[in-house]
Amino acid sequence: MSDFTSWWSEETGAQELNGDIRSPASGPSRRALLKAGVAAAAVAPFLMRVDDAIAQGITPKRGGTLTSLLTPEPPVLMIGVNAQGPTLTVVSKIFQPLFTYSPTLDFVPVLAKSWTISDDKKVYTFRLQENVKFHDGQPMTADDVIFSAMKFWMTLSLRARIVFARIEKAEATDPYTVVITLKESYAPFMYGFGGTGFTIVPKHLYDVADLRNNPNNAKPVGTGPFKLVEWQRGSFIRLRRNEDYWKPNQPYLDEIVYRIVPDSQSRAVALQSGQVQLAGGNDIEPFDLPRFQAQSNLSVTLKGWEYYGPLAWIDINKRVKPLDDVRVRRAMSMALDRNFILQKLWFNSGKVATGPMCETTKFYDATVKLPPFDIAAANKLLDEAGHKADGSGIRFTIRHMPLPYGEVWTRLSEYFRASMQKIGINVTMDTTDAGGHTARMAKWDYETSINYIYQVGDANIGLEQYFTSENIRNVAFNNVGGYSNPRVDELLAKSRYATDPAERQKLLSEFQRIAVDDMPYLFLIQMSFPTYTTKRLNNVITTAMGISGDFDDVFLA
Amino acid sequence: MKSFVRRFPRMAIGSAIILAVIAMAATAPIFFPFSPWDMRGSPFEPPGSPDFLLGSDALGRDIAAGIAHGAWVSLMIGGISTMASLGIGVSLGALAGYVGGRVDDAVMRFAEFFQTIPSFLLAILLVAIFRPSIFSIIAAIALVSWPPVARVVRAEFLSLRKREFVQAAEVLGVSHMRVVWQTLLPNALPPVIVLGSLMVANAVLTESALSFLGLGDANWMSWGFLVGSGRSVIRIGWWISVLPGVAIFITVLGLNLLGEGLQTWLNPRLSKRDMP
Amino acid sequence: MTESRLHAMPRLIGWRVLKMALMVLAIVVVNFLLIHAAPGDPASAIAGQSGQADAEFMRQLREQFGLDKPLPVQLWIYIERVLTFDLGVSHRLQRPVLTVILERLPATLLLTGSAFLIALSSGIALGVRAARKPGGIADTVIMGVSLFFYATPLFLVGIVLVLVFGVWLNWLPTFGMETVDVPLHGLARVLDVAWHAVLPVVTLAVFYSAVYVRLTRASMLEVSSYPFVKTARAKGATEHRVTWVHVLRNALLPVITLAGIQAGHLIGGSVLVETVFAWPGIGSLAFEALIARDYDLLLGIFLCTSVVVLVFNLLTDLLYLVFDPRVQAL
Amino acid sequence: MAQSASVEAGYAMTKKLLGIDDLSIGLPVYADRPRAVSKVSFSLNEGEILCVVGESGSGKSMIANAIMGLLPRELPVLGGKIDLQGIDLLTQTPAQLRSLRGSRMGTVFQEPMAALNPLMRIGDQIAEVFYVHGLPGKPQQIIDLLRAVNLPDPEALIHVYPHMLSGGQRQRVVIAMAIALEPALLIADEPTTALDVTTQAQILNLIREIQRRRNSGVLFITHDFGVVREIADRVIVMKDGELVEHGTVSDVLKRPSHDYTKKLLAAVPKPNTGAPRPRSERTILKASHLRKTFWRGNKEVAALNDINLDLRKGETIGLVGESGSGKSTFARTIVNLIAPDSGEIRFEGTDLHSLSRKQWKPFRKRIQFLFQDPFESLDPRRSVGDIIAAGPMAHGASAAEARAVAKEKLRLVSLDPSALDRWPHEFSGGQRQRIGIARALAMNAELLIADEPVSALDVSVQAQILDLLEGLRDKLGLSMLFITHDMRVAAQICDRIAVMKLGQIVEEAPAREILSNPQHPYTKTLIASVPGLSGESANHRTVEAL
Repeated sequence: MSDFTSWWSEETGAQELNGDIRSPASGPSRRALLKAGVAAAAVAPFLMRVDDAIAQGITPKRGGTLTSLLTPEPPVLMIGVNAQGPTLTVVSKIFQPLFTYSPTLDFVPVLAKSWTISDDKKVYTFRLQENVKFHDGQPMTADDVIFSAMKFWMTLSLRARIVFARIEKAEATDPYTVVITLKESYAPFMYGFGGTGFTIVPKHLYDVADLRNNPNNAKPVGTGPFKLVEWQRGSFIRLRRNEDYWKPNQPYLDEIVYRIVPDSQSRAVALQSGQVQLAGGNDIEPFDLPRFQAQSNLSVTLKGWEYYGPLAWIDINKRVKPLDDVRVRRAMSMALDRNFILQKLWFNSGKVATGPMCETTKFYDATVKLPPFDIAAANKLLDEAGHKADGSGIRFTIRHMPLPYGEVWTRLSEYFRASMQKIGINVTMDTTDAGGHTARMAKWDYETSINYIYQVGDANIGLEQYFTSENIRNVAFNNVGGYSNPRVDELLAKSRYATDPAERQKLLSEFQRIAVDDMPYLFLIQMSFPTYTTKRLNNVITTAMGISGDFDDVFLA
Repeated sequence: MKSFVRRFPRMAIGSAIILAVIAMAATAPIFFPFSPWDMRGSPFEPPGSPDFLLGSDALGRDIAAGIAHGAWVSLMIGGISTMASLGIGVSLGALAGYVGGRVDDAVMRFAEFFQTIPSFLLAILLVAIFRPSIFSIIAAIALVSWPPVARVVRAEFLSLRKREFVQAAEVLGVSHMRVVWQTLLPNALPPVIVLGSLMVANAVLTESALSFLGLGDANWMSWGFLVGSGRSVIRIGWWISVLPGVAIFITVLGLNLLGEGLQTWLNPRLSKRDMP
Repeated sequence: MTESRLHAMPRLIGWRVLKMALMVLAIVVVNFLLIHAAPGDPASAIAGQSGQADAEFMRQLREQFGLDKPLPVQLWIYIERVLTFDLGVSHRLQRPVLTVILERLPATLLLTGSAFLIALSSGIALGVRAARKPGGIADTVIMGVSLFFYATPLFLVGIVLVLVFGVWLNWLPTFGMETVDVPLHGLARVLDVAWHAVLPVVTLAVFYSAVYVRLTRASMLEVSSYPFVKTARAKGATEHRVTWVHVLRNALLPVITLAGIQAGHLIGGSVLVETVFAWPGIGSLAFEALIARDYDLLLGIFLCTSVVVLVFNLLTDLLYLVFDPRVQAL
Repeated sequence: MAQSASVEAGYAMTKKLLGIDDLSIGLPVYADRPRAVSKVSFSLNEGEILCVVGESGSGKSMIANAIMGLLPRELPVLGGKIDLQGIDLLTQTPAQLRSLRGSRMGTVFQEPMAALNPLMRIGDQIAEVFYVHGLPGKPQQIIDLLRAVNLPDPEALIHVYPHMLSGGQRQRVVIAMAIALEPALLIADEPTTALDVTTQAQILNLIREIQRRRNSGVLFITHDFGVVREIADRVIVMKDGELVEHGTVSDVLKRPSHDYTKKLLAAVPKPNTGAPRPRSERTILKASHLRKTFWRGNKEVAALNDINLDLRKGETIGLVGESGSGKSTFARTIVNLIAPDSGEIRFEGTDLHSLSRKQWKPFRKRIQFLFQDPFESLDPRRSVGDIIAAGPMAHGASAAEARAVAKEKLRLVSLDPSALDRWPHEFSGGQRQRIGIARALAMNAELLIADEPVSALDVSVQAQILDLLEGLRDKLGLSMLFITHDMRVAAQICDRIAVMKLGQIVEEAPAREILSNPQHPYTKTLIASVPGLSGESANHRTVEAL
């Protein structure tokens, strides 16, 4: 039942930065492309996906209902008010961003036709699509964009507040042009200003005092290809085609129905029996992956998690002896067979971790390597550190708080315990439920636990709060383990403002090396949640947002 | 012995099952001299494979070892929680039934209170509050299962107090404590013993349901844990859930048979008629 | 004489309702304290869900939920609100607790109600059949099967039923309460819901059916030995009449009592069943609320389930009152 | 049949209704004898009342059940013949038997309190007799029936549930059902045993009256020779499943041929005809203005309504009354099992009522209690030795001392000391009552409150226990308050008799005076109701019956 599995979330704290985000195509070529109108070449593969399909002989077909799964049920279907994964999966069909990200984390225009960035990386000028209407018929204009950025997101989203606080001013030079001026250059700005992290809400409905309790939260009004028509709590959510969608003839689907099925077995049954055509995120337990891979009417992909970049690690409270000893942490890391974890627990959905960053995250350094799996060496290291085994072969005992988000995480904790046993570390389990887990992490009331974090493209948005000493505080999803290395603080601070990609690479490479040396966390695997679709379903995963895309080109063949 | 088996077949079968489970628990360290958490081979080996008599689970742990070691935990949880709730129930029930009046009223309201809140929900809440551990599980089960005991004991006490042999003790000048201990309790006990055997069964079931919901103690291998952990992979390895489930079933069955047997054994009026 | 007894009913019910109200109040207070004793609060749960937190954010959340006030004050505010039938707002769902519960309650009542009725009717019928000839073939089979279900964990029954009927045979839907791909109306919808209800209801019903079979049988045998049964036979009444008119009606009294007590159990059992079958009821909602530390929602659920249990107890007592002329009070 | 031919000769004019020939009924393997009923033969004529007399376990009720075809499965008919108006009942199919029950043969059982379905209205239960035999059963018929059994306000009664009726009223309803279809044979199985004596008299009259009116045959089963005298035309006596004697009522009562019959008749309690014992001057127990009120539902019941009683040293006062008269409440008030609302109970001058539990303790030794039910009053889970030793040990005796006392007291009540280590269930009713007496006397009590100590015993055992009590009283100089519902028992053992009714003592006088010259109307009714004393035989009752 513990299918209160992993709420992946896109909200993750971020600090300042300056400079711009480099798309691979930088300099004049990029500007030329943008001037050419709707982002042509750089993003062409992703805009031409329909044509792709046509090229393959499949013509997009109008009509049909897509039934999907959703786990767990979102508490509320309003962007910004809630940032859990399932919420985003649904509201991303209703609300749209200015731009989104390609699988290589390049930028793909959505409501912004094009944009330019000033040379000092401080002024961002967005040109908007002109025929976009909200679901209530009102046109979307620059005012809505400015309201969304400066009021809506600033009020509701912690992360947006951190990123958008860099904005000095936002102006509408005409109804379809927005000019954003930053106080100073901030390197990851574009990674906080797109995708599901910044979508446009209607000013005319939300320009009121209490955004969180706005009555319109119950009936979200966006610009997206689908509208919310029915939500039976605990049962299903029904979205229906937006007939006035700004892309002609799109979307193709008539309806999307999200079924809420709290039991993982029941979800697997639903997928297998064809009662649903799409499952992703935490819908299907990893155990079921091989079975579904073998099933001929389904296709399974691991793509679509490039932006979120989930990384699982074992969190260590560095205040607890002997976990404060880096040799102990290294030994623990060496005792873990990450390939076993990946193959036997996650059934190869992902890759083993090599350091604090995922391969898809910007400035990942492939030369950084974790110490290899080696029980003997780990034992030797512990001996050297002075932790001798007693008569029953136990060096010391630590507590471990499993992540209460589902079976596989429990298995991981059991694997951790069994592995630690092999190097003479006795692990006692300290189970708690999800509500208690966060609270105890925040209170530093743990010795070891498991967590997984989203890197959202850039280390300065997704990672730094877990590593810098200014984030050692009694708040969960920060540096609760008490890791402190002045050099890391310095590297991450510099990287925030560095404008030159090469310089950032240098800074972040060093950060990755230190993170592996200090081993504040035992990095385990780079996860990606498989997405299961019936073969009839096309164009589901086309961006780095995966199933949190807008689905305006998804169709049932 | 033979005639006992013939006269009380249920009790004989029930006791045999329970003795077998106890024996299994006791011999677990001999037949499986390793931790049931040890990963001893490849995952998802079906029952009957060379390394694993009853198959292995998702981490390559031995199901047979899990069932054998888990027997001890399940029985311990069942036994201790039943003892505890019998303790609470008997004392409160005896107090209410013997003292009567306002004390009786207060105790009965208290019991009613516990019976009004859905007991399984309350157990979930208690375990979550005290953090899932073997102690909180035992405490939660004990706390939600004492009211029936208190009711039974109270009813027995009330009816016994009217019985002439109890009044005789009173007239002889026997002290309150002696009346309660020597006269009332021994006579009130048979239904409590029957109830107790059923409560052990219930506790085993409740523990497994809690583990199933992820509220078990991860330091102790229990049957409920096995069933719960195997559920998500039931299609890859049905045996991981089903075999421990069968163990639970057999134990609960044994306890029920034992309870029914005790009932007929301790109640001569039923024993003639109810015997199949 | 009889009439005056039934005339007194409104007054009796009045008293009972007052007692129930006091009981509910006690439940509210105790649950409130229990729930607040749990580690973690809604703010930390929200932070956990959204994977983000800072001190200011947490403070704002706590202020918003009134968690910054001392516990007795919070309790007092809560009781005041409950007295005006305001159960507060679920912080997680952003909606009034009462609305959420009333939305989910029908599903649970449908599930538990039909399971209860099926369990009761089948349990009584089989119990009567088994008691007809103790030790006979029918008795042995019925008691054997009922013991089997009595001893099998509820969730295991559920899982096996899903596997057999949902997966291998693919006869029945295994989750949800209705087909939503194609919206249905009227009779078609009723049938659809009934179709979806088969497995969860059966899962929940078999256990309780086993309980009622055993109780009915024992009670039938007990009552059969009462002198009035002999009187009925001496009148020349047929065995059929003796069984159904004389024995059964009296044997049902303890069954009614037990059924009343079991209302709470049923709702507890529905947590498991609703989870396994994705039944959108109050049991699974309670579990979600607990995980999410959704205090107001959780308290509201405990309150409502307690009220349901109390109302059910009242109904069975009323039934008893109507059924058994000897009962004078509630 | 041949055997009874001579007896029947005198009744040749009347038609034979029921013939039982060589009837044997088996017992389960674990029973103490192979047959419940062994080769019993007798017959019953129309318009005749035949009494079957015997003590418990004699098999008398089995015969009734065999006739009705209602024997439990484990008691099979092993052989013989039962003939009802030419129909061989033992060869009838269940359905045929069913149609005979109620129509040809009606039955009245012993337990009137439980004989009616508590969930059905009286009218419906009577109507059912008609219904199951395919007859309409009009309301008027039912009302007439209720009237025929002398029930008041039958129009209202048909809507009433059984629990609202008294035992006597319920028994009348059962009789009404039994006679509804005017069966030729009425079987009455101890119909009055559970009833008060005045009610018993009424019911006996009613049965007699109905039998005469309809000329039906009645098979009347009883253990009480008083009842036999009252109602029987002919008598058969059963012992251990065998028929030991039969004859006309006057033959059997006046000239019993079998030893067992003689023994039974001798055991019937008789008034003490010896010289009255002198009354001591010393009062040992004095109750004054004792009151106690109970709440039954929302009705107030005065169990004790200003009770005054003066018991002298060495004296035995019999407290006689019907159920609900408050006599047991009074007994329990004396030993503080029930606290009175007001009034005084002085034991040798000390007011017991005002004592604390601790202050009471010394008096526990001196005042003891003897309970009614020998099967209820001994803790089934303690050995006999422990039961008797409990008193001395509660008052400080060591286990060994207490055991010695227990041994001695067992001898006193004529039980073997080996009983010490045995369990209550190993003893018969009479033996258990002896154990109860030993327990009460273990601390050398001076005052014994005996609450119906012989009512639950068979008549022969009853006589033994009464003899024992009498002997002990004289030997130990006991004072006794003897509570009983049976005037005959009181007359045998008591010096004085107090008659209680509705919480009051209506009359108190020396035993002889009360019997020969009752003053209070209620006392008169009570004495007139004693079975075997009423009707035409009442004139010579003191000589013969008592």
